[in-house]
Amino acid sequence: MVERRPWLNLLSHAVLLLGVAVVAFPVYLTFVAASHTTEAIVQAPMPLLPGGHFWDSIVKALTGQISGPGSKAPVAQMMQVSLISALIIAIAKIAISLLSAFAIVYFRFPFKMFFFWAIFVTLMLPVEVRISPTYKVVSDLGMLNSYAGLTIPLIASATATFLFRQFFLTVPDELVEAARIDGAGPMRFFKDVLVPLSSTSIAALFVIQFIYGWNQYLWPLLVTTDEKMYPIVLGIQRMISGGDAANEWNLVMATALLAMLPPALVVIGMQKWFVKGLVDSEK
Amino acid sequence: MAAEKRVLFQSSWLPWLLLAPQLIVIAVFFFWPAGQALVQSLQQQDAFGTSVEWVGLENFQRLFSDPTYFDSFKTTLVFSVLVAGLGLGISLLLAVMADRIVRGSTVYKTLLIWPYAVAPAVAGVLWLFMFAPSIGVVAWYLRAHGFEWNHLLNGNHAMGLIVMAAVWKQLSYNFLFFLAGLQSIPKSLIEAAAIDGARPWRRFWTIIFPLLSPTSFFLLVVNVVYVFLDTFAIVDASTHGGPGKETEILVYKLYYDGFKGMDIGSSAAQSVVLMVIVVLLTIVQFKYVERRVNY
Amino acid sequence: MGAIRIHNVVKRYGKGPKANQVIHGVSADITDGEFIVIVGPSGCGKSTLLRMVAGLEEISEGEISIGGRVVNDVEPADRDIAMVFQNYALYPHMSVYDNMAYGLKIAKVPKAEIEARVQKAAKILEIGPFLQRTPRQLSGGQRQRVAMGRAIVRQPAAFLFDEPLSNLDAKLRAQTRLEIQKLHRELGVTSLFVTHDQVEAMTLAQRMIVMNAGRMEQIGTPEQVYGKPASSFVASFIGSPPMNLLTGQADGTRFAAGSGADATTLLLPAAAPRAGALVLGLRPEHVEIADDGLWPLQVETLEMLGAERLVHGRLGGALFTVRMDATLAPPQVGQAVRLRPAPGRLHWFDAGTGLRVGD
Amino acid sequence: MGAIRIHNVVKRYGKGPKANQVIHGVSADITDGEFIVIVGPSGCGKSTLLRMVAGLEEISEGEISIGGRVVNDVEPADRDIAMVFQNYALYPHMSVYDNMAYGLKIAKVPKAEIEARVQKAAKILEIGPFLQRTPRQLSGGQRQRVAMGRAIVRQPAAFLFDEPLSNLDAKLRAQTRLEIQKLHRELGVTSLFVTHDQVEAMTLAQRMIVMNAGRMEQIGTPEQVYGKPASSFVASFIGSPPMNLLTGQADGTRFAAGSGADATTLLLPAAAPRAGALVLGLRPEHVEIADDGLWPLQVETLEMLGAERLVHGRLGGALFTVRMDATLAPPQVGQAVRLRPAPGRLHWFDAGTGLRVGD
Amino acid sequence: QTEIQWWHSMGGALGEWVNDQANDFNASQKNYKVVPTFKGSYDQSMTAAIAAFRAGNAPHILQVFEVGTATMMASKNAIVPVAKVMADAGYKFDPKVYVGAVAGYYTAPNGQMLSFPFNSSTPVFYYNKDAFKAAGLDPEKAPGTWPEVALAAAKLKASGHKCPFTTSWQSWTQLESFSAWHNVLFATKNNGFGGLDTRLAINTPLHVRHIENLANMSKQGLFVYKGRANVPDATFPSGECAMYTGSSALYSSVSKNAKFAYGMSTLPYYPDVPGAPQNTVIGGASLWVMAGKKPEEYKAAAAFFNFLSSAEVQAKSHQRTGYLPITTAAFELTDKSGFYKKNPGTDVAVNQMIRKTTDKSRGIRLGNMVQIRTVIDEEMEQVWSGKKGAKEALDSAVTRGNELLERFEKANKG
Ligand SMILES: Nc1ncnc2c1ncn2[C@@H]1O[C@H](COP(=O)(O)OP(=O)(O)OP(=O)(O)O)[C@@H](O)[C@H]1O
Ligand SMILES: Nc1ncnc2c1ncn2[C@@H]1O[C@H](COP(=O)(O)OP(=O)(O)OP(=O)(O)O)[C@@H](O)[C@H]1O
Ligand SMILES: O=P(O)(O)OC[C@H](O)CO
Ligand SMILES: [Mg+2]
Ligand SMILES: [Mg+2]
Repeated sequence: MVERRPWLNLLSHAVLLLGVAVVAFPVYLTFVAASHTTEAIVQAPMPLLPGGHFWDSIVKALTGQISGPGSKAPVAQMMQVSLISALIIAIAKIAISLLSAFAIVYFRFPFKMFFFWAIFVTLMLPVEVRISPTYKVVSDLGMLNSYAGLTIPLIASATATFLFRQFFLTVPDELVEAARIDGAGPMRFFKDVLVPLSSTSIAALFVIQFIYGWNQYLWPLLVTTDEKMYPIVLGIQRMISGGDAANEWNLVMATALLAMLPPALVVIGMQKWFVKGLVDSEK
Repeated sequence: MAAEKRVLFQSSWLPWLLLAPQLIVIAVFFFWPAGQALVQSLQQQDAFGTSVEWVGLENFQRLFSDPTYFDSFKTTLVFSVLVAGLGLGISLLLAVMADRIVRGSTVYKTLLIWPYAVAPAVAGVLWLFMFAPSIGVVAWYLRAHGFEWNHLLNGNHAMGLIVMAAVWKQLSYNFLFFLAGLQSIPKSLIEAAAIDGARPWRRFWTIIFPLLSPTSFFLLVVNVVYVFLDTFAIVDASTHGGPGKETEILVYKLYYDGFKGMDIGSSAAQSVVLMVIVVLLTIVQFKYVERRVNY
Repeated sequence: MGAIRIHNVVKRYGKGPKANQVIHGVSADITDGEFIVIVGPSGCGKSTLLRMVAGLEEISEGEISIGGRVVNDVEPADRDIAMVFQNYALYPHMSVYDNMAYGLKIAKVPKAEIEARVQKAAKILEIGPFLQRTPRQLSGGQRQRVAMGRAIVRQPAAFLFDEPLSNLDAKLRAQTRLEIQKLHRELGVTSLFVTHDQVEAMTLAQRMIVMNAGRMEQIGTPEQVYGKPASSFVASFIGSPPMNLLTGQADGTRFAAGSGADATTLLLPAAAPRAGALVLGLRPEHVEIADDGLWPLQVETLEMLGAERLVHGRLGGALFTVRMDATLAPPQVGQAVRLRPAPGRLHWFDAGTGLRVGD
Repeated sequence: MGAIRIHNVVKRYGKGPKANQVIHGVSADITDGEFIVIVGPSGCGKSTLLRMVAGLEEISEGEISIGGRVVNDVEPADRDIAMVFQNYALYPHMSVYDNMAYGLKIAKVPKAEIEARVQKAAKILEIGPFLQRTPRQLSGGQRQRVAMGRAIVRQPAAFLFDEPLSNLDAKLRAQTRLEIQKLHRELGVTSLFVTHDQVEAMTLAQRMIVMNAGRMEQIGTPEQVYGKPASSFVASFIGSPPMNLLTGQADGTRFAAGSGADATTLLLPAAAPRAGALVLGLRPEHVEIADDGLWPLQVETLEMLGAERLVHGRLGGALFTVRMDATLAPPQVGQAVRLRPAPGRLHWFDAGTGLRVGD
Repeated sequence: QTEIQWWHSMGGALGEWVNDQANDFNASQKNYKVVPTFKGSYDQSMTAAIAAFRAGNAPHILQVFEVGTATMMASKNAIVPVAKVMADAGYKFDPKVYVGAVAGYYTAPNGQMLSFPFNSSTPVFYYNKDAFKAAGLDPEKAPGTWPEVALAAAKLKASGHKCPFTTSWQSWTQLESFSAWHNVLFATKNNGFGGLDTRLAINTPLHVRHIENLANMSKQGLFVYKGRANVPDATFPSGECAMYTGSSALYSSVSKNAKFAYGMSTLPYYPDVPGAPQNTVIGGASLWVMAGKKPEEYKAAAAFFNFLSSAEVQAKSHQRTGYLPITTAAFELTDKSGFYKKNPGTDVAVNQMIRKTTDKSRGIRLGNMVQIRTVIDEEMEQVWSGKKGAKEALDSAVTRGNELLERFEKANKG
């Protein structure tokens, strides 16, 4: 410690605790709301301490016993859709990005720069700004109401390629040389050395992409017409289509909790690699 | 783009094979649709696309002579400045505090990190739920303390609501980067400054803050892009652009005009404008990223 | 004015029973203007001790005073010291000039005087042409000078150096060593210099402190430390190639070195200071290969160093090195040769405590 | 079997007029089992040359053959070589065992044999206990051994080393040097070892190649290179402290060194090989301080190295170092002393080309 | 078996109703199967259907809210008129059996019915009898005129009520229905029935007076704005707001959730306006048949519509949801069953509608109506927050709305 000022430490803790409180409050409230009946919630002000209906609400939400306005698709099924699409998006994106970043960093070929920029341009443009033409493509390919339609268009961006490229550039040249002397060809090097070395980047990307996939809203709204293919974020929106109090807020909030749970678990469970992979490669 | 490997593999076909999946996906689901958007921005169509007419740049002309479009720009700008300013400021404060603490900082990190996982659409719902005029508990307590919260009619309140939701959602991301940035500043620099006689406050402004500037710049761009593109769901879930048009940000307008207003041409033109903005931002950032390696 | 008194200083990291004590009561009196080098192996507590003097670490027990004032509770900035760090710790976003002026600005020194002091330091260190560059645009050696410049301009009562040369390559290190020496001669400021490199320590120190595992093993001039190491640790640590050490049983002029198959009894040129388990030390330059030598050596490797050659072999199972003039004909690898120790050059240490025995 | 022939090798980076030529026609014949060290300052092309032998860089012109086979177009893996890198280039995610076994696995060596070879190498290098660790869990010295182990298991015709010791600290470096020597003696495999550290070069080499700016300045045994440097570059590069070099005009037994106020005329113990502009070289150990010495020296700094002491001063404006026994009484800083050059130890170089003149 | 897709926007209880309709139909015969899919709110499902149509994937039957009517009508190539579908399938289709105000709304100038009226509502007035009692008002007498509403609101406020009056769908209730109710035009060319070159006419003194009135009430806390569209719907059944103008379809929710005595009544009006009250305009939605499907599938759609128009089915739906009966027969059936007697107020909506309509009150049929409603929402919000005067806001709404109308006219002139 550079200086002796205990009050500065106290202040730090105080500020952090305040920050945590503010950050946590909305979610705490969600939990509280899920643990009461709708009647209790609409009585302004709603109670600030948890009530006794939490499991009730969760079970009801999971099994789809929702009678208010909005969708009736059971949350469990929506969560499954979300889970599958998020996994597909994360894994497929990591796979194709690893390959393309490998090609860009480790090979010399004609028009390399052109392709690099072509991929790079897609870096930050989300599907929202080209949504209706994209929809048409998906539909022409007969991918509506399918996991393919729900996921592949969201894979079409370069974030992951870029991240891997940044990481690959930091891999010492000597490793490739050692591998070549050991007799490893490009794919062997890729499989035996590069991919295992990228594990933190892969973990970081997995988190980012999983959450990105899980949180999609506008796109699923468009490409799914079958309630069996509704992801959970859409489900929540559907549940509150009716205005303030007619909603069964307890169930909406239980669903919201369920909707945040898996991505939150992923983030917290993988935070060490996530932060490292993210920060290292953005450098 | 100077970065190159010393040793490169030789093969005339393998790199193409490796690139193929990525190229196919972006060609089919990115470039083709983006090209379509460009084409549509030069057309006027009815809702169902049964009558299509080429109108040249008329959609753009109309857009740029539409005062509400500029209002939307202004709104977006105000929103960006608020979200980026508050978001970066608060997360920097938290990160500095967490960095000071030797033990327990991982606990705080874990407690602060997870809003990253919350979908923007859900974040919008949560904040709306807290501030809804009739049932919102925060709105109720505000009213009980004499503050008439009404984002349905008060544009500032509405802006406040989406700003809070957007900042909340982005806080953890900023925090993580700031903390990592702070932790990568060599301790000896701080010690050198302490020996040079700089007190904590001065140290922060003359040493730490300047050294964080790459991180800050990176986050600034990320936040601006976030505000420009990713906050659609927050607005859609909470204010729907109201009251009046006071929270109608660009993406929301784009979505609204295209999907509710069925004005495909204008919506496509707005897409094109937005794409240009984002590409520019990205390039600026990229140049910067490539340049600051040594810092 | 710049005298530093370290009195029974103890450092513990952590608190309570889990505390990790890394400095076990060190005392030293450094007179004003003296150049002291603290040397010891990695992890022995050198940096910790220095940082306690700087005020960057709290002092768990004991007292440190600088210029007669107890500084235990004084902030680093107010201790009237300057420090040069191993990685230089230059502010990367400031120009060289601003790096040097930073502390003065904070101390509200008038602009004109800052200018004068920085220019003077820049002249001494020959970094005038770089004043407007940022540290990134400098080579390692130039950065090192800037770090020194930053310390000089503050005109402190004492300079503290924490391995300031270890990031330089060998040539530059040798050259900078000479410059630091010259600088000290010119400025005459008390200096505390930490290094783990014994050559650096020997060449720079007026007096050196040899540390081992949080304790001070010896304090003295390089000649004293090299010539009369206070313990077998010091003997092995100071000097390159290191002193040969043989463990065995002494009995008058006989010394039974090694054990089992390797056991050899050596005849001593003079009687051991006492009988019993002792360690016999002999520097490589104090022994020569001679047909009529007293001791046997099995040659294993040769190393040509230019002016001299090292002959490595085994004696009583232990590695044993002989330094010989390169112009002399070397023995063959695998050859058995005989050694003649220089009389009066034998060192004796207690086999248990490692402390010097005899003179 | 493991002879390496380098014939008129040229390396250019880039193509056409912008090409940057970094190796300007180097030739060397290395016999089977020889230990060759390539030494030279940073950027002189040592690594490039080695990497061309390894097959990691294309050869622009000339020919390299290993074991009698021209390998210009052979893949690295098929050249029957093994390489140890400066940063070891261990696969960080594989265990030590897998690091060593990787190349064998790719070559489809039977499992049992891989096991046997790895175990044997591990035993030689004493890394048996670490086989299941990952490189991260090893110290620098241990990593270095693993890198060597990886090379050994391949049983190549030649070992290539690119500064394999430069990441180790001084003690460990000295020790590892000895081990590499021993290893070479045991395995007898042709070795090409690159370093920029002349001590390393001297101690390890059977023959050494001194390079400068892409050219080979001298090839020979350490004794030849040290004793009869082929150029003033080699003279200044090999030896520490380096050879003193004085530029001036020779005329018989008179040598006019320095210019202007510093000009001094020195009497030579023997006549210069020719008259005119020459560089006079004299190693620090070949001169002593003596009241009746021929040459004057103004003492500037002293450095105690343990067994000896360096006296730095100025002669004819140039830095001049004298090495003296530490047990002798040193001169005072600032004192003017006289020097006696050892007869027959003077080296002469052409002032223009730098090439050795005379013998 | 031919399967056809039906996209709708009926959530919750109404969603169950829709599913029941489909199930009943599917059970009633073996040849056809209707598959209902909930596609989100009205605008979301329309968006989705348009995107789907462009991609060649439209559903067979699409539920479109009344404001989308003009858009659908103008897209001649995208839809098939219901009358044609019915005729091709050989069903007798007599527009006369439908309630005039409802059928007229969905009928082309040439008399061809374009879409099938499915769930038509109209705005009605709800009030909280318990709150009235507490405020010293007569709970059995609903305020019939706007001045009475203001008076009642003042009393409610005095009795401590925080939200005496609010409204949902402000454009629909306070301008569109308001115009028809007072027999004035909302837009020229008979509110758009007379051609695409229609323009807004909502800045007349009467409109300005009404909005000014509401603005004053708002300033005094008598009218509390609760948001756009049906967002305020929750505030009445929860008891938060005592008086409410909203869709007749809210009845199902009110009857289920209100824990107080409530009353329903006709919309308030200004007694000094000649011709008031006339009739109100409809809301809700109708079913459109999309183009480009197989003949067999059109047969299925026709069979389904035929099923839906039977008096029994209609009557049951009407009673269950609060939506209007769309055939006179269904109304009479309900009346006979004594439903209206048992559930006082449920006939209000029907009574508001079953009147002879005038050219000014037949309904509203404007292109880009979704955006026009948003424009009106935006301008009204400015009024409620005191940023604009009523006149200024309505003028601006007219100007902005007319631009949208012009654009629609241009895009659909072909
Ligand atoms: N902050 C700390 N907390 C706990 N132990 C520490 C801390 N800092 C140093 N130590 C321990 O104190 C001992 C002395 O460390 P110190 O840095 O003083 O060694 P050193 O002699 O400077 O070594 P080096 O030559 O490697 O710099 C070491 O064992 C180290 O592990
Ligand atoms: N890929 C490359 N492209 C262009 N020039 C290169 C490349 N690699 C090396 N060089 C240049 O070739 C010259 C020799 O480099 P090389 O790495 O062989 O030097 P070195 O003797 O090994 O130096 P060091 O001791 O620093 O490792 C240098 O001037 C270097 O700048
Ligand atoms: O709530 P609904 O179904 O009566 O619909 C209301 C109208 O569509 C408002 O325009
Ligand atoms: Mg240290
Ligand atoms: Mg090199």
